[in-house]
Amino acid sequence: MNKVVNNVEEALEGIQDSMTLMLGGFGLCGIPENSIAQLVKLGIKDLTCISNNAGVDDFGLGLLLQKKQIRKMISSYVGENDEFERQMLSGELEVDLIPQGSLAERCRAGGAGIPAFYTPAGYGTEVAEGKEIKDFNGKPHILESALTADFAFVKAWKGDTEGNLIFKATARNFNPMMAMAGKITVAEVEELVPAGELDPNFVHTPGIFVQRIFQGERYEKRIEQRTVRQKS
Amino acid sequence: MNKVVNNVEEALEGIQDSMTLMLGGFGLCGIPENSIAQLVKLGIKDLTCISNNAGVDDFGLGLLLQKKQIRKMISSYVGENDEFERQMLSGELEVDLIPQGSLAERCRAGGAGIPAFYTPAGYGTEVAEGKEIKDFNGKPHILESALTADFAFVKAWKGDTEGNLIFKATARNFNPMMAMAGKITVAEVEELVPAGELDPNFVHTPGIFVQRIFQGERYEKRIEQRTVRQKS
Amino acid sequence: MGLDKTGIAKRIAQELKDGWYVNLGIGIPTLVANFIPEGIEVEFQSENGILGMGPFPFEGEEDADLINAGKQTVTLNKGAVIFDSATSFAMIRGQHVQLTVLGAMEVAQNGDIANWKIPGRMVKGMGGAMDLVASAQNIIVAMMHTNKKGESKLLKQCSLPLTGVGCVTRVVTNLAVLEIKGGKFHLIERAPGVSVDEIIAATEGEMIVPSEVPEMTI
Amino acid sequence: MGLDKTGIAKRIAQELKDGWYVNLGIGIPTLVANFIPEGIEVEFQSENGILGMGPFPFEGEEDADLINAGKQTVTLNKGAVIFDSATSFAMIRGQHVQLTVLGAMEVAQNGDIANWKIPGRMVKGMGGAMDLVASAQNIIVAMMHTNKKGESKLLKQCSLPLTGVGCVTRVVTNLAVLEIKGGKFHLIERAPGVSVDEIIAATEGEMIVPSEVPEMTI
Repeated sequence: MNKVVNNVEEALEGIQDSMTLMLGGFGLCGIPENSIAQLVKLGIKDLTCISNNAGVDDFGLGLLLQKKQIRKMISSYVGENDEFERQMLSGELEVDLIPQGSLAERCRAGGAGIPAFYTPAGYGTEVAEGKEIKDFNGKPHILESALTADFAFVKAWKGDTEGNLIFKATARNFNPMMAMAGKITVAEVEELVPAGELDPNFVHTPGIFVQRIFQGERYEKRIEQRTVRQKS
Repeated sequence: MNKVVNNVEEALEGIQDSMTLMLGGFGLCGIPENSIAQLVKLGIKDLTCISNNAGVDDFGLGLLLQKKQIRKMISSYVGENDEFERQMLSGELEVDLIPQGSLAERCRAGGAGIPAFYTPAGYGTEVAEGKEIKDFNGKPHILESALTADFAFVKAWKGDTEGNLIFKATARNFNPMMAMAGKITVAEVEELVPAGELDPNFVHTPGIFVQRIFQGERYEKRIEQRTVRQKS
Repeated sequence: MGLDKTGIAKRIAQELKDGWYVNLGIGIPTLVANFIPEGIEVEFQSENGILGMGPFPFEGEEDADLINAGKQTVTLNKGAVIFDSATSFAMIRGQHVQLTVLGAMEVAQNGDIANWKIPGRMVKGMGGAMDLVASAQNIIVAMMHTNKKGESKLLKQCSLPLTGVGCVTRVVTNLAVLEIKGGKFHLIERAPGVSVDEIIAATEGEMIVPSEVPEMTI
Repeated sequence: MGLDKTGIAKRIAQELKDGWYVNLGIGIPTLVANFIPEGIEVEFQSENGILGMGPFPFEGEEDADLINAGKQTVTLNKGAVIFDSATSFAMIRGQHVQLTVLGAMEVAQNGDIANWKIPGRMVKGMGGAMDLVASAQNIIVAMMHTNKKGESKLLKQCSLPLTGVGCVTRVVTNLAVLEIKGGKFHLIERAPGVSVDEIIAATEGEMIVPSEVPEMTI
């Protein structure tokens, strides 16, 4: 089942203003750099973006924020971004903050056909406002609903022509769940290989969750906090 | 964090009558053969066993059924077992049949701290009796609760001293979710390797879910339906 | 009368569309894999954890660790992938599998299906059937039109405990292809050599019969 | 007055037990990893997907694809494992992580914690903190006893929006170690050179003070 498209332009065909997008990555680690660049180029706007973070001012989702293409962010943590702060405080940008574990599970649920589940996270906080509460084993839990997206953009280390993906180290993060939850899931990979090259036992995301795949032209892989120690 | 125990006797220490056990495997594929043999040897009884299937008359969970050690089975499919049928029809054995996908998800939920979730599976059938029903997107779903166990027995291909596991082919099946859901999870492996030998990127079950690990003495790996084709 | 099991499988194979992921149940549905139309690529999902399931292994190459949902030894096609049971049913429940083909004991004109339990008889369990029928967009039932006693299996209402409600979209039997919509069976095609009257006689449920009912081409 | 941040981290490290999986928050908690007591083995979980997180890499060996939850470049210890965010929070929510250490702006005597939001100020988000505090059995808060204005951060009731309710089990500050039970702070130890009166003066919430309060040994 060949999922390969020729380039990022083809990969994003059909994307429109006002759509809901998911974007994999944690901080700047494992983000779909090529797809984000193309979103900027296309200039589509009024987007709802579901992403754990919002990039930094001049990289990642920050690039879309600079161009005011995002109407609403659904994230768990949005620090490190001045333009984000400005738009949020001025009311230009709507922000829905979600506990990180609930965000991950809500994406998985969206892909797995589970419309809602109970979690203890956020009980007794403003996150629980307006949500159903139910006790299990004497402990209150809140009902959280599934998240899905018109397009999900994920970034993998290697992928094959069938759309099977493997991720490298912590660049995995939210990518596998978001791949499950996209109506159209676009995977960009550092290396595209023929079907049969990936060991079937060690694929992280089965190709059934991926509709389009392409090899990214260029990965900057910017490091947010370069922390090192000296050789003694 | 060394999880290695010397043998199957040590691995099952503390197990008692009337406990709830989970046992990985699909049919006879990927079942914890050595742990089952030890359960038979210990002769503990009144067990509640959560397992997708119930083995065959003379292998797998069938061995526990022969010795009348099981009081209740929680499974999705229990064919291929005459003794099971006899005990069930005579009322000696209690049986709770659960849709396979709900069984898998309920085990995962048990391990993931999700006390309940909604699924469409079983709506309008006797599986839904007594369960909460709720519509999502115009479609009715039923609320299913998490499953956990006093002991979970899983079987992996390779494991390291930290309890990290990898499975081979379809012997994976229910093992990863059941590993998550055991208060004490015992992993038996075909090959036990030192920490650091498994690629951190390609571990199926992180060692945090495993409390005890040992290398099984012997694997029969019986085939239930040997289907082949001729070389033309 | 009409098609044999292989014929039913061949007819169902014509329903396959390029790019579909397909789950085939045990029995007649399994045979469908042998008749994929030319020029079409589909991938088979086995709910115990395979996508891209291949044919049976050559003799001597069976692997006890590689079986399908029917517990038969199988192989993997190029590009196949293995996953756990939770992920497998995430695919199914999340509607990533485009077509499910399964057998049935009864199908009702509203799309209800019964295929797992006969009261008073040993119950083997529903396996993955309830998840499959509750989730899939396209559900084709492959079965004989009547049971061993000659009674219709296409009913006004199921008499056996249900597996799923209002979910079956098509039925392919030894006699006919029927679509289910608006709470009725719709006769689409008849098996070679089978008359419309024979199908009407074998169908208990309400059935819309067009003036012209083409014969299947197998 | 009392301990510095390193001192707080050292004292918290004494709470570690052999065989524990531990999640350390950003700031003072991160420092705890440097002071694991001899003869004890613990493993650090980073909620972006690492178990067995190691020290920072040597200069020139940083890998942009290998970071911790604070977005810092890190390494993996032998036997480490990588997983996705859903699995990571399955570990946390499922109580497989034995200890969470995190910072706070306020802690109340009933165990409530506030550490993510100040009304009127830019909100960065709760990240994984709400999942962690709602799930962990042992939650130790590492913080200064008072804020920059000298006001107590150990309160009768939190004034800021909550991160979690009734969840904190211990607080280690620059002045003291306190346990929370029965809706009150219990003074367990005082920092070297800090008097019980100083701790009482800096604590707004109700606090049970035993007749003898031992000094920490760091």
